This record gives sequence, structure tokens and C-alpha cells, in this order.
Amino acid sequence: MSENEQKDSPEQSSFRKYCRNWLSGHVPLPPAFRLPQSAMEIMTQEQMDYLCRWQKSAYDAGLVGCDYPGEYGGFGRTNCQRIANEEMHRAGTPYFPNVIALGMAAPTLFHHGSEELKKRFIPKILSGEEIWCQGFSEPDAGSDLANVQTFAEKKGDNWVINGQKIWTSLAMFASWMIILCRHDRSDKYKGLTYFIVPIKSALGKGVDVRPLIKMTGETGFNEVFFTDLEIPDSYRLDKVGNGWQVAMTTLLHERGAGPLITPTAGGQTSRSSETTYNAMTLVDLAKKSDRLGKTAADDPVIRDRIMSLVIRQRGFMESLRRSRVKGLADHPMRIPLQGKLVMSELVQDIAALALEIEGASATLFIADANAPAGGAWPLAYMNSFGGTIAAGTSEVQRNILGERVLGLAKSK
Amino acid sequence: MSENEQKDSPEQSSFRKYCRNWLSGHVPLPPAFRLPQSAMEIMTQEQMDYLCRWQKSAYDAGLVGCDYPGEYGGFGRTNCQRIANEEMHRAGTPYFPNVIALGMAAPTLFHHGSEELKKRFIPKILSGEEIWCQGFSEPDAGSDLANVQTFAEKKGDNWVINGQKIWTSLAMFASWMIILCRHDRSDKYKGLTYFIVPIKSALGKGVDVRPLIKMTGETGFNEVFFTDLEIPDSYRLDKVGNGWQVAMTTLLHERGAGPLITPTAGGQTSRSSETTYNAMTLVDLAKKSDRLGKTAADDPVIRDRIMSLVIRQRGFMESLRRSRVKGLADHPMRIPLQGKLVMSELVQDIAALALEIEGASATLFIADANAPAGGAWPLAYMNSFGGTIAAGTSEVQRNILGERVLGLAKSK
Amino acid sequence: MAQPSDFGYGMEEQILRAEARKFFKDTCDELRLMDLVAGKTDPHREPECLWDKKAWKKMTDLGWTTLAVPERAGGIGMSAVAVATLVEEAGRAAFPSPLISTINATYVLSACHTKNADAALAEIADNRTAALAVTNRKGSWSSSDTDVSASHANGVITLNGTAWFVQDARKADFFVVAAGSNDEVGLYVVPADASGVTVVPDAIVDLTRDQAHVTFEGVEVGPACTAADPGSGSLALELGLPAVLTMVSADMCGAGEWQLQTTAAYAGKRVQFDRALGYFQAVKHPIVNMMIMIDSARSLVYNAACAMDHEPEFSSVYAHMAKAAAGDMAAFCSGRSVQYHGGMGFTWECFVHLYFKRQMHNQVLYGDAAHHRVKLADFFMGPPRG
Amino acid sequence: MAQPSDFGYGMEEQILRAEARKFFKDTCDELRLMDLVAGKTDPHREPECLWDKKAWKKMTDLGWTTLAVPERAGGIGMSAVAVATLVEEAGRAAFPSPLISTINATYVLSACHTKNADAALAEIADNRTAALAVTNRKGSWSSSDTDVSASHANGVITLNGTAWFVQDARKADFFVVAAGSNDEVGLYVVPADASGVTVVPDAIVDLTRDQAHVTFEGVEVGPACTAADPGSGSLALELGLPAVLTMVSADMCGAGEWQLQTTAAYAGKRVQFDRALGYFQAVKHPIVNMMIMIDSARSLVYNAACAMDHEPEFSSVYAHMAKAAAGDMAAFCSGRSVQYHGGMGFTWECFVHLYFKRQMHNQVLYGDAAHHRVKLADFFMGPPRG
Repeated sequence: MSENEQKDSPEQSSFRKYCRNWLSGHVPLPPAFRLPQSAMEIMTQEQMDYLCRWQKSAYDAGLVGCDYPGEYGGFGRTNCQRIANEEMHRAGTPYFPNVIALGMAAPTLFHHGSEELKKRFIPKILSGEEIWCQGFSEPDAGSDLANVQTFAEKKGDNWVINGQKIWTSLAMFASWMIILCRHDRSDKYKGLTYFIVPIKSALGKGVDVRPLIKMTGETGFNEVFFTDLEIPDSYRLDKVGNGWQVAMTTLLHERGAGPLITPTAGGQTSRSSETTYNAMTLVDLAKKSDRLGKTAADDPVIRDRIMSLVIRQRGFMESLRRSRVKGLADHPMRIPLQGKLVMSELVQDIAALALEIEGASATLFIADANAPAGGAWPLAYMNSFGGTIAAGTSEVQRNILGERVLGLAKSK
Repeated sequence: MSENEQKDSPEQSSFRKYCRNWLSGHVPLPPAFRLPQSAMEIMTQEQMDYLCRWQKSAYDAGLVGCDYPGEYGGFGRTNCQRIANEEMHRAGTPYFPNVIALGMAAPTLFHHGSEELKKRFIPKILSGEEIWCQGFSEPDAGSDLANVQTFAEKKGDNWVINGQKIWTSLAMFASWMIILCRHDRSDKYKGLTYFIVPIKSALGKGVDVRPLIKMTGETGFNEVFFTDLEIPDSYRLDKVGNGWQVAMTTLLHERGAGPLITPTAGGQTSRSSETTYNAMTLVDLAKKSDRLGKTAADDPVIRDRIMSLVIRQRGFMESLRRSRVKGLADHPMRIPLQGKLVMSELVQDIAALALEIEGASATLFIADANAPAGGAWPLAYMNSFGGTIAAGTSEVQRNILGERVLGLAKSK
Repeated sequence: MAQPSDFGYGMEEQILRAEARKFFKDTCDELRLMDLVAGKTDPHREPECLWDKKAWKKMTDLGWTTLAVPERAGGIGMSAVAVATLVEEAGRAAFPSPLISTINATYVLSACHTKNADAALAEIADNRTAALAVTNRKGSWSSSDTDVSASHANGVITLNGTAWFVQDARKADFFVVAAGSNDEVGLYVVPADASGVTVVPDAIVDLTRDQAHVTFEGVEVGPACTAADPGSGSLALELGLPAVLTMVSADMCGAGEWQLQTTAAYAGKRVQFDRALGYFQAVKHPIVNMMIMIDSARSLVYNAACAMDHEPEFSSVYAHMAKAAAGDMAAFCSGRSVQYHGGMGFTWECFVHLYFKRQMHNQVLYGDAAHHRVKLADFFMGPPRG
Repeated sequence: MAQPSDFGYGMEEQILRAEARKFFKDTCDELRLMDLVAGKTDPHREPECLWDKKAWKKMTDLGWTTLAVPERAGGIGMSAVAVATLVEEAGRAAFPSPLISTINATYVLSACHTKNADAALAEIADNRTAALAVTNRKGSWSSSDTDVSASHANGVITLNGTAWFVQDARKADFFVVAAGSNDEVGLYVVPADASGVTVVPDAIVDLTRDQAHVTFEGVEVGPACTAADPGSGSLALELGLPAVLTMVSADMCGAGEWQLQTTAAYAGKRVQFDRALGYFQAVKHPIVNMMIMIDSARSLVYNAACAMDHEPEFSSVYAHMAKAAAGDMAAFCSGRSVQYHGGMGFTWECFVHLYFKRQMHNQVLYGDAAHHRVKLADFFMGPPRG
């Protein structure tokens, strides 16, 4: 019996058995094409279709939305989503594609949406039938999110949206977007209101999605333009002027602190145990790489640096474990709010060290047949800056930790 | 012929010969007692007397104040102080004790003092007959220097000084102090005026000096209290309300950019080539230290880290050299303003690595007969924080560099 | 064998922690600690041994020194995470006492599994204090490098040589001494007042501890003092090492957390440029980095402690991780705690130097971070070739 | 022999630098560079070789490719600091051209001191381009590890094997090939269009360079192509290495300075929280650290270059220092340049990735920082014992 199972409640224990049994026959075969590292990097319809099929079958089996109430399409269990996630991880399933919806849109709807919205939208989030994206960042509202300028003007019972969002992952697949808008230019924070808007059904009719190209040459996020898009007032979340508070709920979930306050919607969102997110993979890389006439694995300086990263990674894993133990976590947000910062910088440092280990071969990119690990490391290193920039830069994360956890004066 | 000599002007060349000749017979014997690392750390009258005798003899021989005009007690040469300094360094002389006077008070007087003040004070600065200290920092004016509250009130032709200065090195030996005061509480910057004030002759009569104890247990700086100290208006430097500008001149010299605008008054101020300021000494330390069954000098990780420091040190030495070469230094302040920051952090990192190299023996302090290097390294590590805090913390130095050299927005 | 996901940290441990925190706060807050250890400033003064014996009496009355002693020897035999939580609180108070040294000796003696060792453990259960005397002049923590020899003749064992870097030596009632006989190392229990034993205090930087080298000149002890026979002493030390590393790291985490909270509080209070210091990112962000490093080290400490009871086959690896993380953390946090206290932090009268110095000491004790990364690399990557 | 205190950097060097800066600015500013090399985005596209041959013609007309060629071979024979100043400006423009590769080949050929090598130098003086082909599959820059063999028979030399990581290979008229004959390495001058030579482009990250592996299948050359006889090739390469390291480092310093200025300018312009980004110390202070690292690396580059002419006995040590400092600098500055450009900096359309990628390439080229610190430690501390 694994360490996790020892503490299962009776409900959890029987649900775990159910999951294990179901998964023994339902893990999908790997696709013929390559899947990206995480759902945020899905690039083709083929990838999306494959992953949506998987999410739908898991939902039908009750492995997504386990802890959500039945009226919102959930299964009304108690603390069982974690069990499902553990068992899916154990079974080596793919990840779910509807990552923004599960991780951010659903909890935001859950806390701020009308009953009508919850009933209409959460079920199809859980099933993966409707993909969501997030409309927060704008060209002049990056770290300074409250500076959003996309304008929502009240016209009768409707709102008319004009403006531009940027760095929008999954926009090209999305049916819906959660969006932070300005309704009043005279007050930075109280002038914000939060909506949901249609994307797919409104393409060419007030919504335009244009892909951006990353420094790697890949696509992966988009600009989304709104021109006189009209939506009903029922698409508003929470009160007019409460947009900033709603956005904080979304961000809390984005930054990893969600499980403290909301049922987890479900699933792994990335292949986090794989290559570029695991310092231990550097050991194998070092054994295969030449350095000063030995293998890099025989170079004490390289060994020292790999171990530093292994320790950092293990340290944060153990911190996540500790954050759930009463008596060992004085401040409830202290560890969870570190998640995005620590992991994104760790991933960057792992990739940077991999390049040093590869030496001259690190010059070779993914199209080169001689590139070690198929060029995954230069790619991972460049993509790692997405991690330290998007969803609040590392600088913003440190502000948040200093201010919310340590009570230091606000920096802006 | 050394690299430096190749570029000597005729005057410099003949002066160099003179210095070398004089020094061959006049380097004082080492004292029976221990001398501190730098003049700022002089603790006993015995140390002070020994060093003052040396400065006086060097002055009488024309090796101090070489480039200062004759009317201020100098020798009226052109770019010869550098020659004298080089030759004193080469001859292994002690340093001069009047370091604040030579490095800061003299240039500040030179730029902002009346003719009368210059003629009265600079000669005895050069000869070392009058020691100076600097009254800038206060309990609530550290990094935020412009916040000084020591008040100068005009009474007739005199000023009456009340307040407290802190971290005042050499105050217990000083005859005079350069002091930044407030004359107007309504304007942070324009409310400042700069004076010189007597210390030694006013002790117990408006001036009180109390030593502070450093974390090492040593004394080394002081609090200085002023209670209704009355001074004539002639002790004012520059105009009333120009104190901040005058202070900038002083700070420019403190931060190493002085030689660009002022004749160097002279001399080395510390044994900078010795132990704690030289990364290469770590090589010997490592050879004598045991680590994992080998010497630390055989440990590749230690080797890597020593070399990092050796490179940083050499890099900054070469930068100082480069800063004097036309065409290789685009911004005149870029290298000089790095001096204090780079060197103080380097010294800290050298000492920290030394402690790691010493291993368990690093626990032993200066009174322990078994301490490696007589306990110099733990002492140096603790004192190194004086370097990164005093005279503008490393944080303030980075602000200055970012703002003055790179033109970034002011941070305060 | 697997670890429980909550580290086995339950109600008992929570209560112990709360009690310990209150005890140390009441008994030895910063002001009292200053009074106790920082009365004399002269760095050339004679080495002192300053501690509060009354407080220590209270601690032994509470049973804290016998927490780690197995029940078979009359102790309480609590989990290692419980012991770690106590040590962490002692570290947060930078508390001068023979707590860690006695606990470390306890774990080494427990690993001997001999009648004599159990007898020594019973003494600890009876509130006697102990210290490991296993380190040589070069600071090697490897038992086979001991500078002490043991000759066995006529039922008497004679010890000669010097043990170095003995922690809290002048507070110890007895020493657990590693001594070699024909290249084989045994462990011996030697009373501090035995004839021929001289405790020579070291003049150390840390004000909250005493350290000494202990010389053994023809010290004669009986066979009952042999805790581990020649040949099995090294193994016992090796088995005890994970606990030693884990407890020192727990102490460091407590001290680090004090540095974090104290520095954050000062940054909230000290005003420069009309702003609290913590407003400035040059201060705020490194303080956040302190927190991140402390959290990582602390989590690794509890993982290592939990492994001692639940996953002993990995306790050594996890202990190396904990000490490596704690070492880097201590170096960074100590430096920043002084730097952000500014001129004040550089003075004797400001508390921060007490912790700064304790952490300097902790950092090199039983090997620094790089040392433990070498051990980890050997485990995860195999030893390096040529 | 001692160095002049001004690095021997005089009026000629100043003029050259000013001319070069103007030339690169006029010829290849960021916009033109984007147009030139970043037209295609697909990471799976075929490797391309994109450069401005007209600009190159102008550079050769200005004599820049013959600066380093000794006068004895018809070149200008300027000081290494002059060459470094030119290369630094090329690096600041991230200029795609065979400049460095040709200069590097020049220094290696100059170190051969043979008639044949001088003949090859004369070709460079006549504006032909060259590249070193001396690296093996594993990326070892040590000549004795070459994967190319040379067999001598009947006055004909036959080359077989592959040279890897050949820089700007498709821009080179000829290669300087390290090839082994019975464990002795010679250097051979081989025209790029010789029969049996195949240049296989690598698909690399850097958009401003081309790199290839070059296969030699029964390539037959005459004795006049032997620049260094078997047995003396290694020495020539070793003597040329300081120049190679110094020039790559100079390129890195130029690119680093571009990253600094561009990032500082963006931080002055980009407003968040109603403040220019540079107001925030979390951005300002690391940008200052970029500057400090650049200055250190740059000073070490000029020190190493000056040593080539004035203190050759130390040029190798100083070159290791320069490349080590430049390597660490490039890693730090590149990362920060993207990070502080925020989301924009992560896109293809923002210039910063061009320099980021060039610096990634430069970092590992001829050994990274840690590699050169090993060499320095061997020099300053003696080789480590077991």
C-alpha cells in the first residue's frame, strides 16, 4: 500500500479502487504524432482532438469533476479528485486539454458566476466539450494587470466589447474566454468588470484570433481582437466594478493556491514527470555527453550543479507535501504561492545546465538529426522563459510573496 | 622597465627616480604591534602614532600632495601622485592614517572651500598633523542620506549645531569633521548645508564621541553627539542650502570616481594586496586545508569557485586599467562608480569561500591558537559587511549605477 | 517501506512544538540571550561556556532529552520528526544547551545495539548529557580518521590522542569517543571527569555554543565502556550520521526562520526615502528568496527525519539533501539578515549577529553543502571515474 | 615582456572602432538583420546560410579581413587589440559573416610558421575566406581528438573522416583541417570545393551563423597544402587557441553590450504600474549586474588581446579568463534580456532572440566558462591530485 493510500477515507479508498479498475482498461494508446510537453503548447487540431477524446472518456467515467456538485455536472464526492489524479498519474494517462477551463474558468465561475452560468458552462468544461481561454494580458497590461484597457460599454441590456488581448494560449481552439474588461476609465481598480465571451462562434463577427510566433519559431499563443462584440449582461461575473476581485480568484488558482479554497476540477495539466521538468534526467544526459575527455557525469563541477538542482526539485516536492500537514505549515499561502515561481525558475535552470552538459552539441536544434535528445533542451530553455514571464513574471511573483505572506510594503 | 614606466612623462620619470631613491632609505620598520587591514580600522593610539609618523615623513619628502598647489601645502606637480603611490606600493610602505581627510575632506575643501579654509586646512591634512572624520550618516539617514536631521541654526555670525552622527570612523582620533547638516526642515534637499566642525578641541564642550562595538567585538566606529556646538560661519563650505551638492562631491570621491576631477591627495589607504582582499590567497589556503580526504586544492568544485573569484578580481583590475584608456571607456563614470560595489562584494565572497575551504576550522576565531591564518577569515567575513553596508549599501550603489550610467528611472 | 504522506507528524508532534516554542520564548528571548552570551565583547577574551542550567533542568524535567532514547533503554522513544521539531524550535531560539549534542550521541549509541551502549542510553534517559568526540584535527567526520587510539590489554582499555571539534563539550557529562585499534574503530563511553581527560575550550566565533578539543592521555576505562567493539564502531557512526545531519539541519531551519521573520519585521519598520525598507524590491525579493530556501530545507529535514523511522534505507540520502539545502540556506539567509539590518546589523548590540554566527558554525559542522552534494552525486550518479 | 598600461590601444584602434561601428550600423541594423536572417520561422525548416555578400565585399575592400594577416604574408599585421575591437563591433551587430572564422584561421596559420601556411595566409590577404575544421564529433577542441585522418603516400596526402562544429562553413573558401597520421596531428589547407569534400549544414539554433560538419572522403591534396607537418599541428593549434578564445569573447562582449543597451532602453520606455520598468529595482539591479559582468569580460578580452602581442607567455591564461568571464556574462545577460522584455521578448518579432541565440551558441563554442576555469586552476594551482 503506497504512502498516499494509508490515509484514504473509506470513500476515497473505494473510489481509488474504482479508478484503478477503470484505468486498467481505458488508458488511450499513444498517438502516432508527437504531443507537446503541456496542454498550453497544443498546436494542432489533431493533438487537440486526441486529448479531448481522452478527457471526455475520463469525464464519462467520473474521473473529472469528482468533487463538483452534481447540478454543475460534477459527481458530488468529497476530496476524491486528488485520488483520481494520483491514479491517472500512476497509470500514465495523457493530460487533459481543457487546462485553463479546469484550472481557472471553472473555479472562477464557481465563486462568482450566477447559478445559470454555472449550470450552463461547468459541465462542458469538465467534459472537455468546450475549450476555454483566458483574456487578461494586453500589450500595456502585462505585469500591471490592472491596467487593462479592453473596454466594455453598456448598451441597453448588453455590453459591447472593444480592444485587444495578447499572449492568449489555446485561443485558436477555444469556444469561450474569461475576460477582464474596463467599464470605467476613471478608476484603475474599480473600473474593471469581469465577463465571459464567446470566441469560436464569434470569429469574424467581432472576434479575431491571430497566432503569435514564439522565439523558438513555434506558435503557441495568440492575439485576440474585439471589435464591437456584443454580449448579454448575463455573461457578467459578479458585480460591475468587481472585476479585480474576480481576477484575483482566477490568479490564485493560476498560481497554485486554488486547492485551498475550491474543489479541484481535475487532471494533470502536463507531463511533469518527463524530461525537461526533472533534474534527474540530467544524470543520463551527463553520462552520454563528453566533457574534457571524460563524460560530463564524471566532472565534479557538473555533478555538483546537477545535485543542486535535484535537491531544489526534491525540496519543493517535499514542501508541497508539507503544505498539507497541519502543524508544519504556519501560513496557508506560503508554499502554494511559491509554486509557479519556484518551478518555472527550476525548469529554466535545468534546461540551462543541460545546454552546458551538451557542450558543442547544444548548438543543434530540433531539426538536426545529430542533436542530443532531439534538440529538446535548447527548445526547453527558450520555452522556459514563457514560464518565468507568463501568468505574472517571476518579479511579480516575488512581490506577491513578499507582500501577502511576509507582509512587506506593496512595491507598486 | 615596468609597464607603468613606459608611459611616464619626463617630469614623472624623474620624480619616480626621486621617490624610489628616497624610499630605499625611508620605509619604516614594521611595528611590534599588529596593524589593522586598513586605516578605517585603526583602534589604538599606538597604531595611529606610528602611522602618523610615517605620513609626516612621506609628506616632508614630497610624496603626499604631489599634485596639490603649493599655496595649499602641496608640491605643484602634474600627475605625479600616482607615481608616488605606485612607488610606495612597490616599496611595501605602510598606508597613511588620514584616509578620510586625503580621500574626501581635501577634495571637498578643494572644490567648495574658501581660500582661507584651503590654506588653513589642506596642509595639515597632507602632513597628517590633523586627522579628519566624516559626519554624514545618522540613525535615520543611512541609505537615505538626504534625510539628515542634525540641525545647524544660524545665531548672529555663528551656527549652533545639535544632533547625532553615527558610524563615524576615526572620530576618536579626529581633530576635524566634515559634516552635512540641516538648516531648514521644510525642504529635504535644499534644506542642507555643509560645514567643517572641530572634534578633538571641542570634546566635552558640545561634542561627545562614543565608540560602537562591531559584531566582531572590535571597536571601529563611533557615535558623535553635538549639543549646542557653536562654530563660525567661516566653517561653512559653499552656500547655505548647497549642502547636498557638496555632499555629492564627497561621495563621488568615496565611491572611487574622485581621480577624474580632483588631484589625488595621495597614498594607499589599505593593504589591498594582502590576504583578505586577494582571491589568489585562497589557493594557498586550499592547499593547507583538508577536504574529503584530499586537500581542498584538489577538490574540483573548490578549484572552480576559487577561479571564479580570481577572474572577477582580475576583471575589475583590468577594468580600472581600461577606464583610463581613451576609446575603451565610453562613459567616464561607468567603471569608477562600480569600484566600491564590486570590490566590497568580491571581498565578501572571497571571505565566504575561505570559510568553506577551512571547513570545521572556520569555527575558530582570532583568539584561538589553532585557527588557520590566525582567524583572519571569519574576522574578514564579518567585517566584509561593513564594506557592503557603509558609504552607501550595495543596494544604493546599484541604484546609482542604474540611474547615472544607464539612465534608468530613479528608484526612490 | 514507504513514508506516510504527512511525515508521521501528528497531534503529539504539534503539541510538542507548541510547548517548545512557548518554553524557549519564555525562557530565552533575544534580550535574555544577549544578556546570557554577549556580555563580553573583546574577541581576545578567554573562551567561555555560557548557558542557563536552570532552563536545562526544566527541559530535562519535561523529558525532552530522552525523547530520542529508545524505550528499551528507559527513554520515550518518540519519532525522529518529533525530535526534529523540538530541535527546530531550539534553533529558532539559538538556545545554548547540550540538547543537540546529547541527541546526536543518543542516535549514535542507539545504532550500536550493544548492552553497554544501552547502558549509556539509560544514563541519558536519566538526564545526563553527552557529546560525540569523533572528529579529527583536520575536521574529518569520518570515523576511520580518528586521532584517538585505543589499546586493549588485561581487560583495560587505554585511550590516547585528541578528539577535535567536540560540540558543547563543557556541557557534556560524558563523551562518545571514536578510537582506533589496529585500523579498526570502536566507540567508547568516557566520563568527562575521567582521569587523563582534558577539555581544552576552543575560542570560537559562535557565542551560543561551546566547542573544545578533548585530549585523552592514558585514559583507562573498563570493558563496560565499550559501546561498539573495534570494527563495528564505524558502522554505528555511519548509521547515526543521518540523524546527526538531520538534527543540525533542523536547528539551522529554526535559526533561518528567525532570521527571516526578524529581517522582514525590520524591513517593515525601518523607513528610508519615506518608505518602509520592504517596499524596495532590492530588499523584498531577496527576503522572499530567503523564505523559499528555508522552506525547501525545512521540508527536506522532515523528509529525512521521517525516513529514519519509515524508510531507513534512504535516510542517509535524504539527510545529505537536508544538510546541503540547509547549508546553502544558512549562508544566504545569514548574509542577508545582516545586510538588510544595515549599519545596525553590523553592531554587537543588534541581535542578528548571534544567529549569523551560529549559522556560520552550523554551515561547516559535519560538512558544508558542497560536501554533501558530493555524497549525493556518488549515490545518484555512481562515483566519478578518473 | 610587459603590457603597455593602455593595452596598446591607440589612435589607429580608436579610428578602426569608430569606422566599424558606423559600418555595421549603416549596413546591418536590427531591422535589416531581422530581414536577412529571420524571414522563416518554422524550426523544422532546412538549414540556411544567410549573409550579405555585398557587405562582405565592402569589408574586404576596407581590408578588415587582412588586419590579422602578418605583413610577411601580405597582410596589414595590426595588433590583436585592433582585431578584437573590430570583432567586438561585429558582435554588437550580431553580424553574419565569415569574419571571426577567417580571423581565427588566420591566427592558427600564423602560428604554423611554414611556407605553406604563409601561402594560405596570402590567400586570406587576397580576400579569401577560411574556417577551422579541427573539432571532433564529441565537440572536443583538442586537436589530438580529431576524427579526420591523413595518410601520406607518393607525395599525395589523403584525408578521410569528418570535422564537426565547423563555424561559418558554407561561407568559407577553404578549411584548415586537423588530421591525424599515426597519432601525430598535422594541419592541412583544403579548398571547400575540393573533390570528396562535403559540407553538411547543421540545423542550429543561432540564426546569425551557419555551422556544418564537413566530411572528407578520400580527399587528395598535394604537399603544398600541408600548413603544419604531422607532429607540429597540435602546437600550432595550441598557439592559435588564445586568439580564437579572445576573438570569440570579443564578439560576445559586443553582443552583450547590445543586450545591455537594448534592455536598458526598453526598461526606460516600457511603463507598468505607472512607472518605467527601470524604476523597479527587480529590473534595475540585475541590469546593473549585466553591465558589471560585461565590463569585466571586456577588460579581460583586451588584456588577453594585448598579451598576444606583448606578453605571449601569458596569453593563454588571459584568454581562458576572458572566455570564462564572457561565458558567464553571456548566459546571464541573454537570460535577462529576454526576461525584461517580458512577453514581447519571448516572440520572434522582437530582436532580442537573435542575440540570445547567438550568445547561446558562443557560450558553448570552444568550451564553456567552467571548462576554462578548469584550465586556469591547472595553471594557478597545479593539476589536482587523485
